[in-house]
Amino acid sequence: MAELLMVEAINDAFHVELDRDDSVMVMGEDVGRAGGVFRATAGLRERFGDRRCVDTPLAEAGILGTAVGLCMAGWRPVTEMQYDAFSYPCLDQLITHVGRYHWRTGGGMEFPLVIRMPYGGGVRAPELHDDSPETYYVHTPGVKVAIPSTPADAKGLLAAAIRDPDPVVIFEPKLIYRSERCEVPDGDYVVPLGKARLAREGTDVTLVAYGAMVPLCERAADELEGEASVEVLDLRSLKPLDEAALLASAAKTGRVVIVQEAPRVNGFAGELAAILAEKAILDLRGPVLRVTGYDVPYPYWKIEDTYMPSVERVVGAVRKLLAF
Amino acid sequence: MAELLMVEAINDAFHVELDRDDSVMVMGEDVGRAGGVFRATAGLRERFGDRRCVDTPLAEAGILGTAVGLCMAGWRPVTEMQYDAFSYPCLDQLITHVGRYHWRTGGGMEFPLVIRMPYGGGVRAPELHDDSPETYYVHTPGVKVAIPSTPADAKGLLAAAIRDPDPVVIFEPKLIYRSERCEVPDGDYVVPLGKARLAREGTDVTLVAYGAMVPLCERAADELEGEASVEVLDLRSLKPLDEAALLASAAKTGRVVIVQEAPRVNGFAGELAAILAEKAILDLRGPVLRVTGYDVPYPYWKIEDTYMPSVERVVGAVRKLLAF
Amino acid sequence: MARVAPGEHELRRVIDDDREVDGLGEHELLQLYRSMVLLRTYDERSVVYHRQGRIGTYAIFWNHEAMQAGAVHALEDEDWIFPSYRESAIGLLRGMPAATILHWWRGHPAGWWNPADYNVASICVPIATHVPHAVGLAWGKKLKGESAVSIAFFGDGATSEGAFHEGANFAGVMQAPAILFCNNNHWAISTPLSAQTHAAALVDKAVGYGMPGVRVDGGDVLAVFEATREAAERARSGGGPTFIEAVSYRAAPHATADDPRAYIDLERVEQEKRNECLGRYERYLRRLGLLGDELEAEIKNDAAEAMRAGIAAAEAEPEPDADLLFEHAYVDPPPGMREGSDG
Amino acid sequence: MARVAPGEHELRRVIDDDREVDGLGEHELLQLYRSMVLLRTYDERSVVYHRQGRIGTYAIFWNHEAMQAGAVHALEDEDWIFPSYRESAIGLLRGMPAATILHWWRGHPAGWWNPADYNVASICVPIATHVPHAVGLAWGKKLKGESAVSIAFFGDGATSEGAFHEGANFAGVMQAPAILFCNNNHWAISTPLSAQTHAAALVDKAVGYGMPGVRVDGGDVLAVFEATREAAERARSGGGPTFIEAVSYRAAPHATADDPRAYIDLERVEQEKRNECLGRYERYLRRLGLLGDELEAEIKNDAAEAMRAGIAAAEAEPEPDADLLFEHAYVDPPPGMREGSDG
Ligand SMILES: Cc1ncc(C[n+]2csc(CCOP(=O)(O)OP(=O)(O)O)c2C)c(N)n1
Ligand SMILES: Cc1ncc(C[n+]2csc(CCOP(=O)(O)OP(=O)(O)O)c2C)c(N)n1
Ligand SMILES: [Mg+2]
Ligand SMILES: [Mg+2]
Repeated sequence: MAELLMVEAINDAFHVELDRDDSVMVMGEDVGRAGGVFRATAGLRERFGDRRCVDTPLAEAGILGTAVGLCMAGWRPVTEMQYDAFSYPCLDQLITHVGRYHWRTGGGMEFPLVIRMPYGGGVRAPELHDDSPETYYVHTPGVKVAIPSTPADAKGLLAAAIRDPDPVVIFEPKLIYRSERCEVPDGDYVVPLGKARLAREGTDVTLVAYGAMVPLCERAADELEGEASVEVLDLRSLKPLDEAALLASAAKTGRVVIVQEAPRVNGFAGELAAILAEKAILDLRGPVLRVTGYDVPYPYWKIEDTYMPSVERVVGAVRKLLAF
Repeated sequence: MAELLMVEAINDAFHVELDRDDSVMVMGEDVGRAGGVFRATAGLRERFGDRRCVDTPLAEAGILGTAVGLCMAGWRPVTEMQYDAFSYPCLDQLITHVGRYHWRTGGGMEFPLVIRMPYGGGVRAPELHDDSPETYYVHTPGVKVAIPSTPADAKGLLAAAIRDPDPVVIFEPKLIYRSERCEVPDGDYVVPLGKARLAREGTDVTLVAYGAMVPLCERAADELEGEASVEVLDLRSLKPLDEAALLASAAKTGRVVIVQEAPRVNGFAGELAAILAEKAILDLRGPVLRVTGYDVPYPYWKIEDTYMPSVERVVGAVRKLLAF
Repeated sequence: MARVAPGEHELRRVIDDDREVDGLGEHELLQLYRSMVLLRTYDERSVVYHRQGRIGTYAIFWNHEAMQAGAVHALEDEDWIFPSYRESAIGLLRGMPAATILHWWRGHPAGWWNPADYNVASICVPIATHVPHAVGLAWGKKLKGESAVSIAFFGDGATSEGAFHEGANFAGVMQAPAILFCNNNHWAISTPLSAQTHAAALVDKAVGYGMPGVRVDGGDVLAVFEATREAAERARSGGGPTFIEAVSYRAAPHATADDPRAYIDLERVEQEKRNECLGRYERYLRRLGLLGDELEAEIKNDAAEAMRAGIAAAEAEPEPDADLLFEHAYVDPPPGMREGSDG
Repeated sequence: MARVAPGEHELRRVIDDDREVDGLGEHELLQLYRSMVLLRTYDERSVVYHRQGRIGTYAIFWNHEAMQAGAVHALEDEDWIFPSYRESAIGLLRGMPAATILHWWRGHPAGWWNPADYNVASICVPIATHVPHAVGLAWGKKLKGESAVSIAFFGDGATSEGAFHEGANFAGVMQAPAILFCNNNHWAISTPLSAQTHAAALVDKAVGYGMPGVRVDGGDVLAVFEATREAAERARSGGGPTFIEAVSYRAAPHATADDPRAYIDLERVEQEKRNECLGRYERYLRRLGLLGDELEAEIKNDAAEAMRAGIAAAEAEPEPDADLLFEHAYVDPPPGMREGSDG
């Protein structure tokens, strides 16, 4: 086991997966010569050649669209979108083709492509480097979505995505790309899609989160130490969703707060609350609360902390729920 | 009052609004010479000229992107996307610019543009003429969304959208474009955004819907006649949302079924259920149920009826809830 | 100021120049004819079937047969075809049963095929979005050291879409063995070419992608064949992509739901009909002495028979199982996929 | 086969040809110089401010000043400028305070301006997406019978995006009075031009949109001025859009966060630095006898002073009110906009 930053763990996964299966290739803007603007793909071009680690033209729909064709030629392309908000030009290919082509071939052809991108706010960056676009992706049929919150999961989920027969989108929380070194298993390592991780056990209230909101929830749990026993559920995968883990935790604590940094309206936290409203109504001891971003453009970074869910806001929601 | 089909009511709204305000213009594929593939813009080019009713090149991002610039030149462009699924190329402009430009100018400039499109399934059409993409739009900050279910509302909401200072997206249920003639007020007629319509009063259970699902819910209510007193709430506007009407109805009946034809996962019905789980938890007598499309590509039309929410499925959900 | 050398806008022609195409013997010439007749018959019957309520809305390709048959005959079987809705029946030329295509227009799942069975991709409904697919496939084959070429068919309107542009640019940069075949039939539904582009000719776009561009008479099956064969040879031998502009005219409605009288020049349509591509080729074959009344009747009967059999087979197919809704959405479906009724 | 006439690829030059530009007197030549110095000073100081932690990540435009100043001086005040992040400080040339732009890079809301105050649109961060805005504005002005022209600045990488293509095509079709100004600095972060396009020159794209294309030395402020003025005159008089390719070289990192040593040819960079645009223009002005040591020092002092005042003003600005989060998301906000904490 090595101690790695998240972005190093991702790079490690690439080295393992490209070595393991020579139909895997990596493509995107600046992934080759520069090794990616976050260096997630560093060293791949040197080791695997410029045919398996390709600097593409600056065209996100072109990247995803040609990746569809590459699948038809037998490749497993792993595409990078340079930032969350720069993935939007690929949504048309995603919704009209990536999510439907396997179905359209009557199951005859598979499209085992991966889309990965750094996402999320809090990094003091200019406009449009801060979005959390998971809703646009997870709502799209035929597409799976995973979001790691630890270096080990970042490695294992990327490996799972690359080996998965369906298109998988991975959002990587850039806020914690380099925040902490953690133990990451060497070599082959897969974290299966659809299994949540109980980041912390507790009995009074459940915090449900993914990505950069997980360590935030853990800090909120620390803050509440002595006051409440807080369970933190890291979903890791939004589709397939580990509904059993969600419902089990809700049944245990009866109180759920969902934390999401994306804008509130019609965000994924709403889906989770809806599942609870359908399937856990008899377990709930109070309302399902959501701590989220707001229905506003992601702000200038001088005030981004006001936008982002904070320990304070999460603790506030927990206290409100405990007092219900 | 004239008796009009929905698509005629839309055409009527255009005539009134272009006449009323000469900064309003219409643009899109085939909106001019042909008057729109559904004839929603028929007669506008003849009456208002080819500068105010423009056949554009076949390029949805170009349509929405130039509309942003037209706003900066003082126009109020009403864009048409020819079908739901053909609007996806415009999502990048929508999310990165349409929803953010007013904010980006520090409130200095307004972007009073409209995006309208026929949406939804059940019309025996080839692939990609059947989507219900409201989630992609309503999740986007800075953008408002309305969906009429009657000819009068189709006229009034379009007028409201055109006069609104913010970007507004209107989804028009093509399944009921020509299903029924109804009374539509002549001339100036505005249905304000953000006001739901109580399509039917009842006391036992609330069906919440919008667009083509509203008449379906009314048929389900008919079916349940004698068995249960069913309230049908037509939201009309998803953002701004008439939360008060939603909560009032939930408080009255204590039982809510939400009907949406879009795929279930992270659809707008989830947002509605989440609001209920937060704010109506003490009013609910049972789970909040969702009758929706599935997490699959919209199917071949021979079996599309299995995909679409049906009277049977809605009635089944209501019975399940009543028996809870 | 950049501009295309003027001569390049001239259309390549074979039939009207009364030339012959190298390597096309009597057998090949008649095979081409058979293909055109098959497509024409498919198209004309489909319009009737639509009127009879046997199939749904249908995108008519009458007078486009020369482009489709000419191009496909210039390819090898290993080469991949990426059709738009306008080339819905192009699989016929690769042995696909007529029933399959009829099913597609009937909204029946038996109309969905496995592209790998024919090297014919699925029909692409959203304009131009398949251009990057064709380019990606060609690039991927080249990366694997395989020799296959791909061809994408799209219309004049499609050249306005970003997807066309991004795909074409990738083709140039990756030197993908791809053929971008633009059917310039002068209309995108009701939108005339003049409202689609200000370029003097669509072929002028090729230069911006650093690829050769060819302008060909789209009603001349032999000219299309020759241009496509040249492009395929160049692609296969490492010379990269080619843009072909086939100039034609949409002499029929856009689709069965469309009434072009509101926007089209009816005189021009009549003139185009008189010069439609199948008749032109028939007259050429007759001039060469390769086609007589008897053979023509035989070939047309064969095609009519194929269509009779096709519609009969399609209508004999049982109604699809509703559970197909959940088949093939995913290879490995998430557990929640079937939820929709009431949780 | 379509191709551009070879002569068209030559760069228009003024300085190196020791020509003069019609209508540019001593005053105008020195105004141009002042603008370049102001931009250069802004840029060099910003890199320092970034190192000092006073501003965030910053996109350096060193050696791009000739393109920005040359183009803007060729326009009228009524004309609209659509900058990318590479032209973040272009508003300086329209009287925007340096503090405003510094605020933008400090993530402070005081860095957001009303475009109508300067006819300078907001800085566009997503590549090429502002091209349709510039075209829409120009088209809209024309529809209103106004005479304003617009110019969009974008890079070589931007030409690969669908948004560029759709915007350029609209410009041609609508004959919008727009100038598409491509700063071809040969790199898109680490991606060289050769991996961006297979075209012999970016100007070759113009012909596909049916618009004139001009290729100009981007390090020659007078050549840029001349080409832009010609394009603006054509646009204003109803002649439609122009594509300008200004050929330059990115002699600095893409942005403060970038380390180009991993990918760039350092020798070429050194060579470009020796020939950088400000020095070239200074030598020209000195040859004409318009610039001496004293005047140069005075102009550079003025610019340095403006920057000292700018950063002081920026840093004197109070921290923004957090409630600004909810300002201007909508003109007329939906009631739920502020919900986010706990319902
Ligand atoms: C992205 C997208 N936008 C709009 C449409 C609706 N539509 C179907 S066919 C068509 C016109 C296409 O014209 P062209 O590309 O010239 O092809 P043709 O139909 O003439 O073969 C349009 C606008 C679509 N299918 N996809
Ligand atoms: C749509 C989009 N994709 C990716 C990026 C990330 N990005 C920022 S600058 C850049 C390179 C741009 O190169 P070019 O267009 O040549 O302009 P230059 O930076 O050289 O001025 C990239 C890829 C972006 N801003 N927007
Ligand atoms: Mg056409
Ligand atoms: Mg560049």
